[in-house]
Amino acid sequence: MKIGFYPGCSLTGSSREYNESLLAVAKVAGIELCEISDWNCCGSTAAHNLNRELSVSLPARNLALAELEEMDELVVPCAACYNRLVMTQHELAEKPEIKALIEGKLKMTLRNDIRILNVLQFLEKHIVPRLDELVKSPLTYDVACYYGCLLVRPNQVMKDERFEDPMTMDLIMQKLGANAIDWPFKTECCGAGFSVSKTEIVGELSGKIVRSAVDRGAKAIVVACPMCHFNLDMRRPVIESYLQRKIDIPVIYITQAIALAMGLSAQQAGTQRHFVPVNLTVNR
Amino acid sequence: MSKIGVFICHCGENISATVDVVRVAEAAGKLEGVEFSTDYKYMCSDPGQTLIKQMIKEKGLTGVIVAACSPRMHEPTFRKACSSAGLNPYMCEMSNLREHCSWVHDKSEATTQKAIDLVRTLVGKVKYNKPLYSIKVPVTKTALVIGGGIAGIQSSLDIANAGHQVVLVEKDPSIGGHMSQLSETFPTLDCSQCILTPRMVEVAQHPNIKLLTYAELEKLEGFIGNFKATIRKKAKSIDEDLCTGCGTCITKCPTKKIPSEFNTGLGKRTAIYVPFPQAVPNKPVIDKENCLYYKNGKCKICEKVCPTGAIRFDQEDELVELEVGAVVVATGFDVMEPSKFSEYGYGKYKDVITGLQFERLASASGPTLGEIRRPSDGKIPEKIVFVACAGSRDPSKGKPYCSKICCMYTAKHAMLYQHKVHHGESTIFYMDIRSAGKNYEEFVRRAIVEDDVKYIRGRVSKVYEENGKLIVKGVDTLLNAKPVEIQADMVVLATAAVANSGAEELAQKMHISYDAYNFFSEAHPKLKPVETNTAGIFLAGACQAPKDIPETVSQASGAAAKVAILFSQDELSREPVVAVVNRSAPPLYSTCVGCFMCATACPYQAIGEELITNRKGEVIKRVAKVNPGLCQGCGTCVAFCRSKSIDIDGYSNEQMYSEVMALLND
Amino acid sequence: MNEFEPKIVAFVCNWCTYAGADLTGTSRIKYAQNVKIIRFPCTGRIDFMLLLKSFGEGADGIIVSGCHPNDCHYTSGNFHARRRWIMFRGLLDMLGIDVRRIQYSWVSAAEGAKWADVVNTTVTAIRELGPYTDYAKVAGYLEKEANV
Amino acid sequence: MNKEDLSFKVRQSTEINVNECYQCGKCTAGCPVAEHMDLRPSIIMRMLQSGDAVAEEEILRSLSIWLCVTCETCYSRCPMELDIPKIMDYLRVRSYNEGKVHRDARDIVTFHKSFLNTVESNGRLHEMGLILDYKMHSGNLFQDVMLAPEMFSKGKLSVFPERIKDLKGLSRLFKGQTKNNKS
Ligand SMILES: Cc1cc2nc3c(=O)[nH]c(=O)nc-3n(C[C@H](O)[C@H](O)[C@H](O)COP(=O)(O)OP(=O)(O)OC[C@H]3O[C@@H](n4cnc5c(N)ncnc54)[C@H](O)[C@@H]3O)c2cc1C
Ligand SMILES: Cc1cc2nc3c(=O)[nH]c(=O)nc-3n(C[C@H](O)[C@H](O)[C@H](O)COP(=O)(O)OP(=O)(O)OC[C@H]3O[C@@H](n4cnc5c(N)ncnc54)[C@H](O)[C@@H]3O)c2cc1C
Ligand code: SF4
Ligand code: SF4
Ligand code: SF4
Ligand code: SF4
Ligand code: SF4
Ligand code: SF4
Ligand code: SF4
Ligand code: SF4
Repeated sequence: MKIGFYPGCSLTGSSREYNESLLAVAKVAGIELCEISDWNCCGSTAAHNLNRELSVSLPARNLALAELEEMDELVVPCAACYNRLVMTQHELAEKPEIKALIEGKLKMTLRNDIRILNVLQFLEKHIVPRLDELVKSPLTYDVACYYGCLLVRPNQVMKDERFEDPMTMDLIMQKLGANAIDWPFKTECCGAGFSVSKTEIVGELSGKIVRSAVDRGAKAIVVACPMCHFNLDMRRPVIESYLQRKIDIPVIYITQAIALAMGLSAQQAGTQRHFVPVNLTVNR
Repeated sequence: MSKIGVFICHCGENISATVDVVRVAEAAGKLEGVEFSTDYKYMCSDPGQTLIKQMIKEKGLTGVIVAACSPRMHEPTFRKACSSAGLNPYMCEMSNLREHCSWVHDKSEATTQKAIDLVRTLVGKVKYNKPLYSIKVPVTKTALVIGGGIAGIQSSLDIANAGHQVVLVEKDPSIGGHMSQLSETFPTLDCSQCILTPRMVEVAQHPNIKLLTYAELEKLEGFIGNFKATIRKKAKSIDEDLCTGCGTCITKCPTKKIPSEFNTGLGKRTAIYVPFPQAVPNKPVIDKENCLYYKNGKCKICEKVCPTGAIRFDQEDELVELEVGAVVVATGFDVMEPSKFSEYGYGKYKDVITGLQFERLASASGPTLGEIRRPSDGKIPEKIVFVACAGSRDPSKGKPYCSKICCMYTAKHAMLYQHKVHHGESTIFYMDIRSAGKNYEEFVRRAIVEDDVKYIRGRVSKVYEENGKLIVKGVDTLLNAKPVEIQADMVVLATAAVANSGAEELAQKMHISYDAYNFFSEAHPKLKPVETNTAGIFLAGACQAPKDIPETVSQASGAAAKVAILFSQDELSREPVVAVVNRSAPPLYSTCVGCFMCATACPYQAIGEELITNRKGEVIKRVAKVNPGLCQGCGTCVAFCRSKSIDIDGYSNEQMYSEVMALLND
Repeated sequence: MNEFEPKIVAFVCNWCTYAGADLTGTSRIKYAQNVKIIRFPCTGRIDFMLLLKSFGEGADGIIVSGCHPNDCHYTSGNFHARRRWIMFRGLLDMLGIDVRRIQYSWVSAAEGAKWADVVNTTVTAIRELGPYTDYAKVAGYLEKEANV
Repeated sequence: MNKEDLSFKVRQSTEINVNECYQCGKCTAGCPVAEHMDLRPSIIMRMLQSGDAVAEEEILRSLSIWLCVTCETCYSRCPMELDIPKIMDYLRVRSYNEGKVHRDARDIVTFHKSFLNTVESNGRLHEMGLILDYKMHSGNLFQDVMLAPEMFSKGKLSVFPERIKDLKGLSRLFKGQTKNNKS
């Protein structure tokens, strides 16, 4: 099976292991993810903060390229890119005049009908139904599933009934054998794009999240977004200085968790790339 | 040749500000068949009506058109005026220049032209109006009251005390409604049960009231004065005549863990049960869904222990047919299930409860015997947060309207809590305090000033649990929108008051209208607040809109008064808008070909057959015949008849064709 | 140049749409002047020959509006009206009348704003369709029908 | 309504009618950065409603509009479904284009600009390039000194940018866009 794939910039750099683990999982499941050739950056927060047109035109180019390659499903693992692409699709559908303008600049036309899947939607559709056969070494620890903002919001667009208390990741983790704890910070914001420019805010927001997970006994935090990972993992020193306490809970991508449960090595899952060491042999 | 008088009303300035009434009157005067036309400031006023009467006499008018407001407003007024001047009232009609013209258009030539068109159109019709004579129908002097909350109780007692028969139908095993669940009631803080129970008993003992509990309306047919209601009496599985209400069965029933509806899930009940100790009637019913015997054929303990042998496992639902002359609908309301507001954590955290649940906690007869104890561990909460407008005034996930009662009951809850837990702290997050009733504002002020209830203006964004506390994240919009975080032991949501889940279906059974939120619609928001659009069906209480007890009771008495007025007559006169099958001289007798298409279309089974015989008594023709007592004048039969043999008075083919022609040919 | 002002007749029932249109008035919601209401007891009373007659007499468009399904004051009149509407469409086709010239809708007594909407969208739609000019055909059909 | 009002412009550009806000404050109550804001979301809504020119200027010069992380919490919970982040986007673009960016927000803007710079020249984000560009423009030379080497050693940072092939096509998107305004 072939499915379109938009990795986004982070997955080629700071969240390389997300990419690696996703591809590894897909491979085991016999799914080929075809990268859009010559894709570009979606513009992220920078574009929609400073320039409305770029915030639509940059993602639109990728959608147009994907259409050229006749993809009808497109997996976008980065939650921020996913949000930008979906909002762009929404905007293009609602505003024909903007669509025309951008098509002109791109010198490409858009059908605007690609089904965009975030990582959870992709897993639910293509991997979860086969987990029973694919899981080889079930996980045995308590985890806190952290969704962040952009996987579930705005609910006006995402239409998830449980947007305040989403369960998709929790259910997947349970299928992997782990115990997903109930905690109230699943969708609180980690500080997102302020990682570099307002690091102290990230320390505070991410700190509260990490603290709640640890205090409720989680042995790992599971994420599905490079930005969340960056803030919860690499920003651990800022977090610790905000909390005034040392915290060594590792942060893993859901795809890494699946890879590990499928029996792939830590190397294949890419956990050696984390700042906070991933040492998950601890049993419940 | 008709001599029609046309009277154009200014309605103060309501019409004349946008429509050039003088020109309309002029144009009307030139129409064929119009004898006289004029304009006047207030047609419905005394001088206005006198003018009409005078002209009828002076000019010998054969028809009258009042071009003014909606006929739904004043048609009866003007028909009466005509009648008193000796003109058949059905020769008078109204053209709607206000609601359908001046109020919906700006002042312009086109608006005046439309007014002229509307008048001309009606002249086209009235030319063909015929004198009609109202139909007399007898009145069955028994009222059906549906719903046994305080509204239904009050209406039943008032009607019964006026000397008429009442059948009160309640779907639950006991009457009492929500009021029986309340602790103490604002604004006086008197005990709800104490004031309600005597009335419940009075209902049970009143010689004019027949009480059917555990029963629901199945079907309603007929019309004002002459309804036929079918009631389904659900099987209670006991013989009510034998049962003494001793309660032995209840104490012995082994199925004891069913969440009690009366206690809003905070207490438990058995499978054979009375909902609460003061229930009326105080005789149990078996809940078939939970009873072991109905579920798997084993148990029958109740049957064994019953001293009177009253248990009847084989009892079946029973359908009862009733003839009634009027219906009072008093089916009340419900509170919104707040689980879709997942940010408030209802359903996830045991100590996040609804206002109705709080009533049970505060009630002396409740699961905690009136001590405020939180559901999770039975501890007395030291800090309670109340969230007002939970689901109300929220178009996105809840209801856009204000539920009206919650500001008051939330103030009451906080007050009751402060009275019971002196060192406790109560905080209310609110948007506005709506306390516009007699002594209501004073009540709220007392909560704030004397009982130190803390009011914070702002909504709550999220409630979550941490270390056994409920963290409430709110905001104080009066302090520069400062975020406020409170660690509470219990959170009470003032959930929206909503229509009953079965309201829509019930309305459809009775053919009364309901609004976008499934509350039943009154006939006029100000002047007919207890009537529905269906004659003979009245509304009382919270089934019409959220309301508190004083308002409910006033409306219930109002509805009862309307019923009593109706029952003060032995006969009603009905609008003579009924269908007739034409008759002509022999040998044709009628153009009707006896196909009975009309009869299949008639929703009231009003069309039967008539056999036309010759002198020898031989049947020579079979034609349709309308029973004017049953015909409601919908006219469906007319549209169905291919041979144009059936027609309807007041909206005849001749009238309607002429009306359309007049509209389109200026 | 004068814009084409269509003549539109609205056949409405007394209980729902007529009252709904009253509410539009009480709520002071503005709409186009082109539509004129004729009051019927029920949409079930509306004889489709009368609609044809309206076209024959020069109407450019028609609105038929009554209670929502299940809310009919007379139990089922509107249901009959809907059933006949299906047959009527065939007849319109035969006579070459664009079905878009008849707007069929439900407006309850509580839907004042909806009535204004129905009027305005119909006026716009009929304006786009232009004047109806083929009266002769309809008139001919009606005459034949009357002679049967 | 005055066509000069900021709220009118907001309505034109975002189709949001700020008069729908009834000041319940639920947006502020849930906003993760409200504590740090000089003007909290519901206050911004109120100021827009006021049509007061001084208040409008204050909004465009506020730190808040830059602190908003577009987490959409407010929008998801607003009873009136008011899309505040969309309004924030509009206000930021205005503030930026008019050179009214709050001084404590300059780092944020510099970061965004550096971001778009590397995207313009490579088509993709080059994180190393971004950090270097940002350091140069923000003057925060020592920030994150500790992070880069470790990222590098974990294979998370590449020295050379990945470039897309059709940079020319991409440059059409950037043409005439006001990314480089002074702040
Ligand atoms: C938490 C809370 C606190 C309150 N506190 C106060 C207060 O302190 N003071 C005050 O004045 N008001 C108070 N109220 C408001 C008060 O409860 C209502 O005004 C009152 O109950 C309305 O009475 P009702 O008879 O119209 O409706 P209900 O009390 O709802 O009674 C309706 C009855 O009809 C029955 N029924 C429903 N459908 C059918 C059917 N299809 N067939 C047959 N029967 C049917 C129901 O079983 C019920 O018995 C409070 C309300 C709430 C929610
Ligand atoms: C500015 C204003 C605007 C309003 N707008 C609205 C609105 O838009 N919608 C709405 O629903 N309501 C409105 N109201 C409220 C409405 O006016 C009242 O609800 C209504 O008038 C009350 O009617 P009533 O018959 O009880 O009292 P009143 O209208 O006061 O009538 C009492 C009558 O009794 C007579 N009377 C008094 N004492 C004696 C006596 N001793 N002997 C004999 N006769 C006596 C008086 O002369 C008077 O004619 C408004 C009120 C005000 C003040
Ligand atoms: S008759 Fe109707 S329109 Fe005329 S004054 Fe009275 S209320 Fe107004
Ligand atoms: S034991 Fe028999 S008599 Fe007593 S309450 Fe039960 S059914 Fe009635
Ligand atoms: S038969 Fe049913 S109601 Fe009777 S005692 Fe057993 S469980 Fe209870
Ligand atoms: S009565 Fe008060 S609490 Fe209830 S909806 Fe209205 S304003 Fe809100
Ligand atoms: S009245 Fe008309 S429809 Fe009815 S039976 Fe006679 S011909 Fe048929
Ligand atoms: S008008 Fe005709 S269809 Fe309607 S109730 Fe009367 S007889 Fe029946
Ligand atoms: S939540 Fe919505 S309505 Fe409430 S203050 Fe914020 S923007 Fe206004
Ligand atoms: S989108 Fe912005 S304003 Fe809204 S809650 Fe998030 S940070 Fe606050």
